[in-house]
Amino acid sequence: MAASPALESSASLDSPPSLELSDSFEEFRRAASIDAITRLAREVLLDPTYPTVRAWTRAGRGAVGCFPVYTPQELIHSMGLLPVSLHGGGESVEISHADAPLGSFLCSISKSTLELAMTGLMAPFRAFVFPYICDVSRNLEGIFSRAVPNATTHMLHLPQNFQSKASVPFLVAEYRRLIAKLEKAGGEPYRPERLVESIELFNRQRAEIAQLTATQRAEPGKLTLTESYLIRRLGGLLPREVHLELLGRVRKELGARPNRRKDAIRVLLVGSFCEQPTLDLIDLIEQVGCYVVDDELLQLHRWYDRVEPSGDPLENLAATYVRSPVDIGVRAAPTTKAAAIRQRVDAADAQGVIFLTAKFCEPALEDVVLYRKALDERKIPYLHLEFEERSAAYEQSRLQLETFVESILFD
Amino acid sequence: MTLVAGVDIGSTTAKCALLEAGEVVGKSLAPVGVELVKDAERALEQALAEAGRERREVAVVTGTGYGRFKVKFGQFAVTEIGCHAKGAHYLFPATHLVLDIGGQDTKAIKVDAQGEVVDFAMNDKCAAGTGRFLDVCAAALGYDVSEIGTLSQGARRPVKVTNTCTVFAESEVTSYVARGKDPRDILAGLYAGIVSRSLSLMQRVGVEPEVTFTGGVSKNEGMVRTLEQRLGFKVNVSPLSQYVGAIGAALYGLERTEGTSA
Amino acid sequence: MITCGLDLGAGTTKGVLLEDGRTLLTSGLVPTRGNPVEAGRTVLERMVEDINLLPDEVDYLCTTGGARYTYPDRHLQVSDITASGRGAVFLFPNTRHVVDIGNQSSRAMSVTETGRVVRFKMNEKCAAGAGRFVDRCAKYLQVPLDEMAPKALTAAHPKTISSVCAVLAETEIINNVAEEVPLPDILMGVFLSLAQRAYILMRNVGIQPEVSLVGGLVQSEAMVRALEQTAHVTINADRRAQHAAAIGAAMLGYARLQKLGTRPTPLPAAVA
Amino acid sequence: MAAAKPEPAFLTTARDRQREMVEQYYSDLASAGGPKRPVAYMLVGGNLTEIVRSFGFEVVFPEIVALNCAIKHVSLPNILHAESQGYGLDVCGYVKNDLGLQELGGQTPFGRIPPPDLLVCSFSGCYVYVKWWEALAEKYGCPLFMLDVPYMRDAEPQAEDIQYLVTQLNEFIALLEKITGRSFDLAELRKTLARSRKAEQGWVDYLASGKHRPSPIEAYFEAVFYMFPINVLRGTDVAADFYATVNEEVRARIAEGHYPVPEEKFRLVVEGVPPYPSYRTFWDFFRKWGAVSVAATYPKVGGLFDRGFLHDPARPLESIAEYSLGAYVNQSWPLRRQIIGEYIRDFEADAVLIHGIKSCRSFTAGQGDLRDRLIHDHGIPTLYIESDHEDPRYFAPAQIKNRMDAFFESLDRRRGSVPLPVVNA
Ligand SMILES: Nc1ncnc2c1ncn2[C@@H]1O[C@H](COP(=O)(O)OP(=O)(O)O)[C@@H](O)[C@H]1O
Ligand SMILES: Nc1ncnc2c1ncn2[C@@H]1O[C@H](COP(=O)(O)OP(=O)(O)O)[C@@H](O)[C@H]1O
Ligand code: SF4
Ligand code: SF4
Ligand code: SF4
Repeated sequence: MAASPALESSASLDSPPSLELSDSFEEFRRAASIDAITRLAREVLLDPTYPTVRAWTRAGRGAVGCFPVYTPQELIHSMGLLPVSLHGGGESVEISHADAPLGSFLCSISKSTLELAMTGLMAPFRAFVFPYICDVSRNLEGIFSRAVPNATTHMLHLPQNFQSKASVPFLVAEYRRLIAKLEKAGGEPYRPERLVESIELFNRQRAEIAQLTATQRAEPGKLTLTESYLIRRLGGLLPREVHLELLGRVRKELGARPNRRKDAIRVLLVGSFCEQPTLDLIDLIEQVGCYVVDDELLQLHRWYDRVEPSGDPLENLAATYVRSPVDIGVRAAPTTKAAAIRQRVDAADAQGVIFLTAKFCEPALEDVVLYRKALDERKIPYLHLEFEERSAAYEQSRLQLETFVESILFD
Repeated sequence: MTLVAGVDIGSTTAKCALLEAGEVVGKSLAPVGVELVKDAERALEQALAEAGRERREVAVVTGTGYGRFKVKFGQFAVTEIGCHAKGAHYLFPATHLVLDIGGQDTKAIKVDAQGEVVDFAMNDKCAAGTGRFLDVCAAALGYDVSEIGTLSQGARRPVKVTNTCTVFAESEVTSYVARGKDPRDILAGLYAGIVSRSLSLMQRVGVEPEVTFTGGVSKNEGMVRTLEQRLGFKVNVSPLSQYVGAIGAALYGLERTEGTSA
Repeated sequence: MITCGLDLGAGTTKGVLLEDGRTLLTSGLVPTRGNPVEAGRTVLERMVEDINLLPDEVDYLCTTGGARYTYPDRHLQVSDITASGRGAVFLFPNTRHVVDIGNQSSRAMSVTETGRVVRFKMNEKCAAGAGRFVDRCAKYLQVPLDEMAPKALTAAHPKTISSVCAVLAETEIINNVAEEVPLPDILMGVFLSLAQRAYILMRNVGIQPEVSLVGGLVQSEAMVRALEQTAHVTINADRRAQHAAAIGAAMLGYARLQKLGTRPTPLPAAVA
Repeated sequence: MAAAKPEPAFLTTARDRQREMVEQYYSDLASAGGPKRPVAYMLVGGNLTEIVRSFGFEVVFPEIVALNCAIKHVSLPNILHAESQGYGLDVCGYVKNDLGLQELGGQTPFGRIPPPDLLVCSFSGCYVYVKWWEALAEKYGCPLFMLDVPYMRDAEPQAEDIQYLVTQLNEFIALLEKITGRSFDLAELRKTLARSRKAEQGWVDYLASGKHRPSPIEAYFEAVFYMFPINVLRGTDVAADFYATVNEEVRARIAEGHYPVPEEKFRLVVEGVPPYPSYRTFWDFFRKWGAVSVAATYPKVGGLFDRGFLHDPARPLESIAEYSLGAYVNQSWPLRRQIIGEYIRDFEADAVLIHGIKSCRSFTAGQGDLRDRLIHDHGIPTLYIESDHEDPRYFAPAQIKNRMDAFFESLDRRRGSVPLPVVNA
């Protein structure tokens, strides 16, 4: 359903004027403090017109939208393209086009991503990759191709059989299909040595982020979840080189920050691996008295610690994915669910678990039941909340979060 | 001259239109109660009284609306989707799209040059975004729904009504009132929400002028203006907009007696 | 020590005064009508008058309910789920499971012997499972709220309502009326529908005896019967249980006061 | 239309035979389980019935159990039980029916469903499969084999897809040998496949007869019943013989002019999973308008046999690999659109009806786009209706009827027929 020209895009109606960034991302290079970085990040997130992508493509460079949860962004990067993590439209986008082709009983990220495409806000992208993480993401690819007729769309089948000896070769073949499409879509020809360089760059980015989350766990009074989230979120929107520099500055500042402890409970945040909760909701969790000591937000940085750079890089990339230890709703893990959640609670020394799942996100919903059982057996308290992008009705969530905190703190 | 009647038993109101020689010569409107069969009869009688005509003069009665099968004395029953198309075409022959917002549902109907239904879409399951939604919210603001139409004029900062649920929206409105928000801003927020949901339905059949807005909610000027703003063009609204279904039904009956299909 | 609990709900505002966290001195209730602050103040005034106190003889005030943050003159606020749990155990000490059905929401929770909430589940998106639905039906069927239960209890073949929507359920009721379903059957159907929804929440939390019903619907004997029938358990019900959250808030206020050791300044003007 | 509701027409002998087969199947199952007659749970899409049967397993298809429960109006208690365990409102009804049923002990009106000894997850076209089997594995702790079936983006499978699948199939066979202590018998598998092929051919002939005018078959409501052998009993003689009976009866129908809809007025292509809990009511809404489904996508969830694929005993594992790719929901949207487009053309359809399932995203997400494209690209009237395949709470008869009446009314009008189809009832 092509956007009807007569209809104004709703995004342009109730969002602030779009943010203009310089081609070289000076703003981010100059942002010296965590405060300055997160302020900028907020502006970027509130702007549904992809300011970082517009800045990048203005100079004739290509960008590729990557739907969560996992895509081989190293590979895209190595072809001279900017891999951009798609995370829906956020609070400012009202759905008035995407409901019709897609349907009503679906997660917000799928709808608002399509809405952005149908209202022309995805024009700066040259290609889109949708991994088969769930039926929605998979189906979205077939619908998207019509909303962005000039862009290339690709559905990436990520293996779910991690035991077979054929999984890695299959994934390599999948990557080759992607390469062929990206080459046609204006990417530079695939060169293994370029991929090695990209792998090394991404390894460094992941190491920095691992440090950031380690701080969150060890010294939760140092860094708020919102700060950590915003810094990480930029990692999927900026050129990785720029983000890496920025992470270095964050690390230095954190070293000097005091660890201000408050009367809060340590919780594990589980379930928002694909669609991300709104900033307000993330804020709220801390406001009511939780330290989030481990979370599933922004999976792109945490599928593995590092990819081995030597040897055939494409095969290494595939093998690392197949052997990833990540245990989330969109990666088949029969019979290890219960053990996994308990182990994570222990590792993070958490007092409770908050399941924060996107409304209509079936992979997350189904896991919650298995996790709950495992937690019940160990009498670990938990809370399950569902969220949607546009719902700003936080009163219900606040009530439940407060009750949860009170039930652990009182007595 | 054939006198024909259309009786539209909706979820909220019962309407009747009497047509003769292409003119609406009588009409009636009353809330539906529990006995739909009686409501239907009453609707016809009141319209006849208004027109000063007799029951026996009526050649054909056609029922429509959710209660179309309750128009027991009628000869035919047609869905309100067909009737709104026909009625809108009769009032505005260049209509391509009908948006009907009644008490409990919203429909977008695409019509061809003859007033025949080409395609349609309806809201699913939820009462959100319908006339009932407005009734409830108006009451929460301390108004009757017929008074709120002009009230949103001059809204400056429309509030964001986030609840799509009628029942929860009501309490959201109440809490805005308690917080001292300007009723104009609250209404503007409500209209924006309903229009947005309606547009989503209209998208399903394709938006193409002319658009005719029918059903009880089209009597609300604020809604009309909000819709026009979002569409970027004017929409047709007739003073008879709430009777469009009944008029369409009457026209169907007329066709039948004349034995032709337009 | 006198502590006040104020439950600023969506439908009604309830208050209680407790002495030493143990003795219920008085209670009050007014409709909220969208203005919780005023409703809260009215309830407080009435209660103070009722037992001839001076306003500053109230040592501590704890709010709860949806508008707990909007009431300025408070020392503390707690969530109404936390509060209802405590209040239920106050009324029925052996309570392990609480069902709370108020004006706009229904919840089920499991509690410890002190009333601490262990697990809970609430209806989120739909208003169909709460008191507002009953109010609408009462209005539509023109039966005063208080007369609903006695009539409903005479039902021979209750007709439950299947629509998940409070608004669309009305249409279903219209149809039932049109089909001449006897009024008691329709009325009992309303309560049974509510009970079925509550039962899903209850099962989700896990039902353990004793079960207590709190919140406004406790006023209706038909609701209690419907719930017992649906959940196959005996249900503690006490008309005072509409005040459970207020009682719980006053208890938690008292606990806090004990912890502080001293009485804080008299009711502050604003503790926003 | 005041007359008593006529019974929907079935092929009577075939229908009786089908009933017997179903009864036999469930009564056999009731005593199955354990090392002698181990039970494997399998999914319809891309299932590996032939291989599993060749190792002596009895096969349970929880999807089919679920739909049987829904038709018999016993799905709701299972669903409610699953919800009380924490499964959300938006989780697929099949999953909730099954997991609720498992927790409640597996009792159904058609027999007890034994617990699994082996879980075979053919991940073909629905991610929920993966989640569902994870839950079963967690509950029963029995071995689970994951057959990862690549999603079909091109009309023809790629060589590496087949290779990936064949390797996995060999690994599966090795696992089965280990579990059962039996060795794999290729000759036996070839024989089984030959029987499958025969059944498949019969099924294809049945489906093709929808091309006749008027159609001697009801390709949605009726075909759903005749799907059972092609999915559950494939590889047995019973299945192969069954379709012979069916087709004989179809020929008799044509000869006698006895059609499922006495006066065929509208030929429909139907897309989507049926609303099983209200199956009869829904069917009545069609019949009353003289509408008959001549082709439907749903009966192809177990495989697109009608589009040229048949198991091939000469290429056993390769053809099983190809088969597993061919579940209808494993086809990308462009392919699904193409299939429907061809049905519209080949079966001379007047309209398309899409039935969306609230809790099934695999089938449903994107059906709105499909509807729009069918209207624009094929110029064919298309109606979209939504309810659920398992949960009776989501079937709103008045609303659905209203939409269907409006739709058929407008079709009727477009034919220029004299107005007023719905005479006062
Ligand atoms: N004067 C008015 N001004 C604004 N809205 C009105 C007015 N009269 C009726 N309405 C709205 O119209 C709705 C009823 O619309 P109608 O088309 O008659 O419904 P139905 O056909 O479903 O019974 C009411 O719920 C109300 O919101
Ligand atoms: N006698 C009664 N019969 C039935 N329902 C009643 C009766 N009295 C009160 N209620 C119900 O109780 C609800 C108010 O419950 P309450 O717990 O005070 O609400 P909240 O705290 O959410 O404001 C009313 O909406 C009404 O439906
Ligand atoms: S939020 Fe869940 S359902 Fe939606 S696309 Fe992501 S994984 Fe799929
Ligand atoms: S959300 Fe509200 S309006 Fe919608 S179905 Fe539920 S009660 Fe009705
Ligand atoms: S295809 Fe749909 S109905 Fe079937 S298991 Fe998957 S989600 Fe459920």
